[in-house]
Amino acid sequence: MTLTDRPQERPRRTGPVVDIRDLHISFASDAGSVKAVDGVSLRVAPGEVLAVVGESGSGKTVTAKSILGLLPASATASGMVLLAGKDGDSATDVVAVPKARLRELRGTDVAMVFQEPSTALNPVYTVGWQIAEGLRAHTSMSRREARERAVDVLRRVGIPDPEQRVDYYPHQFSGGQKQRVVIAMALVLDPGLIVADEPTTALDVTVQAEILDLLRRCRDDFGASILLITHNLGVVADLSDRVAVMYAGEVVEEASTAELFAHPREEYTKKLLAAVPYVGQGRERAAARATARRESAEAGTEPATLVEADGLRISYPGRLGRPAFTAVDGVSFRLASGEVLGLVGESGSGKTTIGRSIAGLTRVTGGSLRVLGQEMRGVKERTFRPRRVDIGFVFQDPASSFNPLLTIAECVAEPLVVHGRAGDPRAARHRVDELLEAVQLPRAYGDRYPHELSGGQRQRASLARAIALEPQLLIADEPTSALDVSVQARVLELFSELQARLGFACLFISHDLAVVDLLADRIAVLHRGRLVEEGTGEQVLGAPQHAYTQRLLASLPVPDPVAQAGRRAELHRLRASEESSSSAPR
Amino acid sequence: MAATTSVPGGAASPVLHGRRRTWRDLPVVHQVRQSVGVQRVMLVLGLLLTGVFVLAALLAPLLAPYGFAQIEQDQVPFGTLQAPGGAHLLGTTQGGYDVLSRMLWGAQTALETIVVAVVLSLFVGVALGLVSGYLGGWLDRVLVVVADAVYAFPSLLLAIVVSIAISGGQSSKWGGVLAAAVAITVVFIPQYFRVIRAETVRIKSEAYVESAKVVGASTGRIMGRHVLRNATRTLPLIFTLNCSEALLTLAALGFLGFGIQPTSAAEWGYDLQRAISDVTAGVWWTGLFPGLAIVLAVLGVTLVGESLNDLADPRLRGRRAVSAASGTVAATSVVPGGTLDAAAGLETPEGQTDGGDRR
Amino acid sequence: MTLLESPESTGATVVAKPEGKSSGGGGFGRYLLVRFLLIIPTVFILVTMVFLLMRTTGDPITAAQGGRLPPEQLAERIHAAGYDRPLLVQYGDYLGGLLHGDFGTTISDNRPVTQVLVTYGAATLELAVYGLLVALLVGIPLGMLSAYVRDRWGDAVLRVFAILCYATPVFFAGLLLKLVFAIKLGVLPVSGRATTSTELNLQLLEGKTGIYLLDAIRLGDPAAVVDVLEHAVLPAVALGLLTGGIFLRLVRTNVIGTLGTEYVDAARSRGVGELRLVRKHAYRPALIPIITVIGLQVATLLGGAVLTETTFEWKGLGFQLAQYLTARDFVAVQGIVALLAVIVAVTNFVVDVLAALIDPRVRY
Amino acid sequence: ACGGGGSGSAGSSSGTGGSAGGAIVVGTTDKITSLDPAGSYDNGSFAVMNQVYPFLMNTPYGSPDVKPDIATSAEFTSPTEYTVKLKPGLKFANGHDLTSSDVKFTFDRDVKIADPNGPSSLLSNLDSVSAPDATTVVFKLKAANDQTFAQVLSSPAGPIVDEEVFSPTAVTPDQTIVDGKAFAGQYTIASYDVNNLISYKAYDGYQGLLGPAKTGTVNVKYYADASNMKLEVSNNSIDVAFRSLSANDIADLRTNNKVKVVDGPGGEIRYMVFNFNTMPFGAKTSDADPAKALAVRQAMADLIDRDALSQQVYKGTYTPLYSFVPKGLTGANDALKSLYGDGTGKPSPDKAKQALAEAGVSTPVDLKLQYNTDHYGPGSTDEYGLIKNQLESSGLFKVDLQSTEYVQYSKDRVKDAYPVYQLGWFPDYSDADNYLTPFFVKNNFLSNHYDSPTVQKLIAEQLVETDKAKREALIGQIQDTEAKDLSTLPFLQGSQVAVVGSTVSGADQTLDASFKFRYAALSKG
Ligand SMILES: Nc1ncnc2c1ncn2[C@@H]1O[C@H](COP(=O)(O)OP(=O)(O)OP(=O)(O)O)[C@@H](O)[C@H]1O
Ligand SMILES: Nc1ncnc2c1ncn2[C@@H]1O[C@H](COP(=O)(O)OP(=O)(O)OP(=O)(O)O)[C@@H](O)[C@H]1O
Ligand SMILES: [Mg+2]
Ligand SMILES: [Mg+2]
Ligand code: NI
Repeated sequence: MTLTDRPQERPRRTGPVVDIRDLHISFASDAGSVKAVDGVSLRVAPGEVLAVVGESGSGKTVTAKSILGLLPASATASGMVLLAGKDGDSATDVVAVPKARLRELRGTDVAMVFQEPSTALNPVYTVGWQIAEGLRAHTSMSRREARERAVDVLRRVGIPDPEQRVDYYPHQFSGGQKQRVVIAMALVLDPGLIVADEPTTALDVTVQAEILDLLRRCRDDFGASILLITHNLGVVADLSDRVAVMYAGEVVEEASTAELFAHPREEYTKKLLAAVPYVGQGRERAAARATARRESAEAGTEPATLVEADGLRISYPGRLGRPAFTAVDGVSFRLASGEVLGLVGESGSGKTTIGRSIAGLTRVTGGSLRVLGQEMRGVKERTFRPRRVDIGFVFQDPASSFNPLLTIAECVAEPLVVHGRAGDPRAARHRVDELLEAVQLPRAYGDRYPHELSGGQRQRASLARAIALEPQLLIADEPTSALDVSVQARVLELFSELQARLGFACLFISHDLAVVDLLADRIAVLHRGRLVEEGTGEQVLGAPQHAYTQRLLASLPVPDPVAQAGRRAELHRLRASEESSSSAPR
Repeated sequence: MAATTSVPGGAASPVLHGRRRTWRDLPVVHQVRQSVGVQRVMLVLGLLLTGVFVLAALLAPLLAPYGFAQIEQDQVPFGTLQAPGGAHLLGTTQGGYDVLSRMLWGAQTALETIVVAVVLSLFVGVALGLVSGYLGGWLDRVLVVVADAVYAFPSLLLAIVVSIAISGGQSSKWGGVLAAAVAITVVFIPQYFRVIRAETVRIKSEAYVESAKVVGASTGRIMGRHVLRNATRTLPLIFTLNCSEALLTLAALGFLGFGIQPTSAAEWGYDLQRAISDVTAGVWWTGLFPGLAIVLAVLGVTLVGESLNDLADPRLRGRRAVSAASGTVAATSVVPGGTLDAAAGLETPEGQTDGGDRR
Repeated sequence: MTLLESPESTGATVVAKPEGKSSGGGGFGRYLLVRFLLIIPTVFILVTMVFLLMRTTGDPITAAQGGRLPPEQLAERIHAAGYDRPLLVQYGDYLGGLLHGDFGTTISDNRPVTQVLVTYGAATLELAVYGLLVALLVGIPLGMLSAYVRDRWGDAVLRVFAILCYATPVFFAGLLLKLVFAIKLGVLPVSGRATTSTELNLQLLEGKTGIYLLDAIRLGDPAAVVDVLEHAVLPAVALGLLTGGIFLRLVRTNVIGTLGTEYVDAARSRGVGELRLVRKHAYRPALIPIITVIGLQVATLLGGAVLTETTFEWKGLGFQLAQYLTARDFVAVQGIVALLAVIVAVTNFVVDVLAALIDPRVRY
Repeated sequence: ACGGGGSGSAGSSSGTGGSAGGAIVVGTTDKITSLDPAGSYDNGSFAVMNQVYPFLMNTPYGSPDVKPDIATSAEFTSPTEYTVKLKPGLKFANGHDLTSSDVKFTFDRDVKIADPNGPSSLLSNLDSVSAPDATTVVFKLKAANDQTFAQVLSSPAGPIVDEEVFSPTAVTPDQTIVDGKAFAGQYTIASYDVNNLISYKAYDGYQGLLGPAKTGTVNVKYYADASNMKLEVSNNSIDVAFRSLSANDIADLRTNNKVKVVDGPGGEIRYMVFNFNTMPFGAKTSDADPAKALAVRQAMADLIDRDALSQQVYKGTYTPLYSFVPKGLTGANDALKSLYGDGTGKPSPDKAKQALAEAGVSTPVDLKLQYNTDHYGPGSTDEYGLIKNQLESSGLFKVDLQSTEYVQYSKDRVKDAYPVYQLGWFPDYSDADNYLTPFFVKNNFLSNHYDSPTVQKLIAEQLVETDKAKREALIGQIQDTEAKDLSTLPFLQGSQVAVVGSTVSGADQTLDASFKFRYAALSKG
């Protein structure tokens, strides 16, 4: 990964690249007008990375978009967004500028990197064409020249074989490469400021680490300033120079990164920092639980095995004669009653597939999987249905796991009604109320519809539904990944409380090592459908054996700038050794 | 965690936010209030035209000065091809019928046909689509191929063949209406089938259906309680759009002579067809009015359907402009300064921040 | 099947996107093959349906001679023709014939069905192409314009125009067009495909295609070409506007849809101009669902052709079908239906392939 | 028996009709089933055959009665032998000789093929044909002295075809016939696009009764929609428009000075049929009573206002008909005029009331009246709307008017589904018998269970009556008897209307009681 350096002709800048002054933005919505940004002031100095963090919906994206004048028609803005020109002296107020001028600014003075690389690329044009579009919009470059520039910029962001890849369509790139392409598009006109809105949220930690490196190079080698929006404090610690914390449309705190992490001033910031899980957090608790289990085992109550996978293989049939795709390949593990097994791995490694197969939602195609004594390979739904009483399932996305037309109470009552514990939802209401209270939701919320609850509340209701029948086994598929850190912390806490109280065994699926560490007794690491490592949190996270686990662990940014700098070095070392031993992972 | 959230309430009728329902939340009223600017004008125009059409249909017996097959009053014939004016506001036809009366009665026939046709196809199509989509298997494959075949076939031709097949001996008004309606039904069933099936297949893999499955609910229960109601949310839109198509098909059948006879009921397509030779002879009123009636009725219904469609789709819905500093800051998911130890349940609903309006 | 065509509702016909990262080269070819083979059951189903429907509606002999012959003689003739045999036997016969490529001979005018199909098919094809041309010329630019000026008055006018196009029955539109252009202004012919003299000349042309424009060009007589084109204007407009209105709406909705996507926002953030955004960045991705739906519109177009052909004396398949239906000439009707079904199925197939070709995600 | 291999070039020059001066363009809404006489039995096909095929017997311009056409004589040489002598030296347009062998071939194949769409039923009285020499044909008949046989030879069963072109066992495709130039009538077909455009060229080898064609080229355009034809004739895009113009169109065209409207007598009649089993008080009803049933029929006959129907619905394109045989045919009378209504042809509610009262029928009588919409023109609807009105306004009837699509209608009506219903009739040939035998003999095509020995006897008698005057008297007698029985109620007779450009002449000549429209009579300029 070498850079073909190009001489930087950008004049020395003195003033801020962008200077936002008392920005107010409101939206017209179905429910009247909504204020998204309420008097925000921010500045980004040349060559600086400013991170903006905050809750979901706190106005980060809206603020960022206003810098490019990309607000939708339903938005109205007031205040000033002064954007420095490329030449360094003239600054334009984006809020007041006419459309034509706005078009000139975009791409040259400020560029944007979007969160989801697969949606930010037009699927029907080659990436070369799309990069050239930016050039064509601003210069009268010939087709060939534009192409050369595209190849050049692709090379600079680390796309291998850019001469060929320039004619590829977006779907021919991997997720990380797509994000590189998106960054290349932002870089091609050498903008003074790059606005990156959650540029790594859609990516795996390992890929995220690479993209963060790239962004760092954007600043270091290209001299661009970066406005980085994220909710991941690890990313903040890794990349940013300064941090602004937003809450409810306002900036509540602004400080240098080191300062903020070391001495958060605002209560909100403190809570936010405290809510971030980190590896090692759960060690104590896991140890305590292990001891308890050992004791009970000595007392003669050997825990029953609830789930036992032996050489489990799951293939998805290929469409129209394409070969079947094997998502899970020869996985063996065991889950005893009362135990929490964490399953981690990057996207697509087969975590969900395993969870679903245990719940009887996906067919087992090879090996053996016994769930509550029932062999799942070739099992009929009719045979398995009675055992469902003992299985609970918590889905990743709390919003979509509730039937939008039923009230929360009706949803929670569903298992009770189905298994004959109550005649109808009304009859089950008493038990539902108890359940809601158990997950710390007021009874009255039972009468609400799912979309009238917040994400965290919904996930709690989802939990209530899963434990309604007091199952022996709970499968939780990334139950918090759709939630904010603070809400996530709350749900996780509740989760472990309930687990302690009800003693169900749990398969906890997550891509976040820190989260798994917090909850699990044992951790299993999945890599491309294979189980590469399994052990207690201490074993797996403390002294990872497998190279993949090591890299996974090293890629995870920690919310501490100092520690993170060290980890980064470690990661580079790891990567270098891996590169020399094998070819690139993808 | 990517943008895989397909919005469960996204393109749907307004599920109200748990607040007390008032007249403002009634289906159409809600949309009128929701719409702004051009969209509102179009919706209201559509509603007006549709309203006039429906009223004319319902009140035809009261509004129409004469019967649809009446050619004389008190032993005095109306006379054929009388110009508009006098006793016959819109003139009379070649057969000596009163044009205005036939227009009004024609609305009734049209409405009846639409209702019968759309209701019939709705039930059959929805049931088939649901079963086929949910159960899958060979039944699904067969039904899909059949539906696709029928769907791909020119609907008017199919309607003609079917109407011939079932019109045998049917000449009473209801016989005619039924024949036309069934013909239209055959054409529409595949449409409903496809829509419902597609929805069902989508919903089938939604987390809430899977969660019902995990809970152990029976197939029947899942289909009835979870899939059906969610799959049919888009139906009102299809319904309005199909209404206009039913109208046109009926008129076309009438025009081609496979429709309802004037002595059984008034039908615009038939009248228009009969009027063609009038028009070339300089008699404009016999053709213009039924033609306009068709156009306006279809225009009205389609406008309503399209507007509803736009309003239900957040991408297409227009919104009123607001001033920069107006509105309240939407509460986010946490209480300031109290993230972790906020009393349970005090969290404020966050609306759509994480369900997302986006697709 | 007209206004409804939002891409979501096209369900099963939407091109299957290969999933995951596995991209077998043979996958697409196989997909095409399966898709192509699906034409057979489609046609088979329709033909069977029409066969059954038609037999329940009466026989051609009663249709032709019912007002003339005593019941016994009628029954005799029906028996002689074999129309009183069990349905299944007749169906077997019919299928047997089909398998041998024998579509039979029309009952009501004693012509080989294949000849009927070729002669009238050419006429319908010509009309449909004109109609499609008008529809595309009206629908696509105006649809883009409408999306561009969305929610402003221009948009409203265009949309109402689109609905009016769709809401006006072809026969009413035809009537108005004739009244204005043929009768009041007298600039265009009333009906038919050419004037008598041109038609006679075309008839005597060696190896005629039946597509008058081609034939007229081959005839080498500019006057004939003009004559043929003049006759095509009103039918093409009447038919084209019908589908044009639908296209307009379709293009508008889909372009607005893609305009709201992040990649258009991304292009905008790079300074691409609004007009170019609509014309390039939003339009091309929107084209995929549009093309799929346009394929389905062929059915509507053919349905509209029945009315257009009848209104304008354009002697094509649709026109002929209506005649054969009244005559209960099921041999002819089945033949025409089979052909129409094949046309529709093949168009949909071609459209799927086209959509696949436009969509690079499917191609690889 | 056919000599000649030389292909005559008569009328075969493929003149590119074009705007060749003098060519006449005729518009029609006919439909052709087949050019082969053995394969068609309908007006549209017959209209073409009349131009291009020779007949043994034909109707001269202006008369309903038949004379030898390409024959020199035709007569009964014995009660069951009808002998026709052909003119010598006849040729088809393709040069083949037209001899008695062709004639024998023609009729033999008609009978043999017996195509479902063919006219073989008209030849039911034919036993065999023989051709003793090249110009003599002998028809052997089953029933003696069949007075309609000469007419049959001019009917759709009559066109003579070329045995070298036509298949003896199957209906011959149109294109084969056209390509084979198997024509020997006034015209040959120069170019043929079925049901769209036919170009006729005069055939100079025709030596028959009707004489040579006045115009060398006639192009016939086929329309599906009469209003399109009307528009084109009204601006002289076509020279002649014939058949199925709506009453309105004709009324409108009468005011157009670019065209002339030419009327002639028509053979089409419109009538109501009573089903003797199921009509009110019919034989199979619960209150069966022949006298009451007759009273109902009489009352209806009293109430029908033919003038109103003719004027209001048809603007005079149909005229009142007061008998079973239409005016213009030999033997027709006005049997119904004096018997019913006020005696002058006007309706009389009082008489109707009286008739019902005398039979003891309680009023209003519930009447189910059925009509058809798609076979007898859209005017049917208005026609029966008005009839319903006429019947009801007297207060004597309560009419339940219903309509059914034609094919179903044809099936239902013979199954006694309709007590009283509409029909129309277009003759096979212009002989009075064609309006009697099909309707009033036992097992007639109406299947209305009417069974009158008297009428049947009279019909049988007239059929073999060789004395013309006596036969006419018999026909009159049948009409009078039938007028009392009223098994059908005729009320309108169609007239033939042709609309021609102001410079076109000759239409009036051919619009005669033969009901054959011959293009050869037309000329332009
Ligand atoms: N197009 C819009 N119409 C109406 N309201 C909007 C629109 N876009 C954003 N909002 C509202 O503005 C507020 C701020 O949204 P914004 O997208 O900036 O949040 P965010 O901080 O980026 O959150 P996240 O971390 O979830 O991306 C939210 O309440 C949101 O609901
Ligand atoms: N229904 C399916 N048909 C075909 N392939 C599938 C299907 N579902 C998942 N896969 C494939 O199986 C593999 C494993 O998927 P799975 O959903 O188990 O991954 P995961 O570890 O849960 O990833 P993530 O973190 O993204 O949720 C992926 O490559 C995926 O593309
Ligand atoms: Mg955001
Ligand atoms: Mg997953
Ligand atoms: Ni809502």
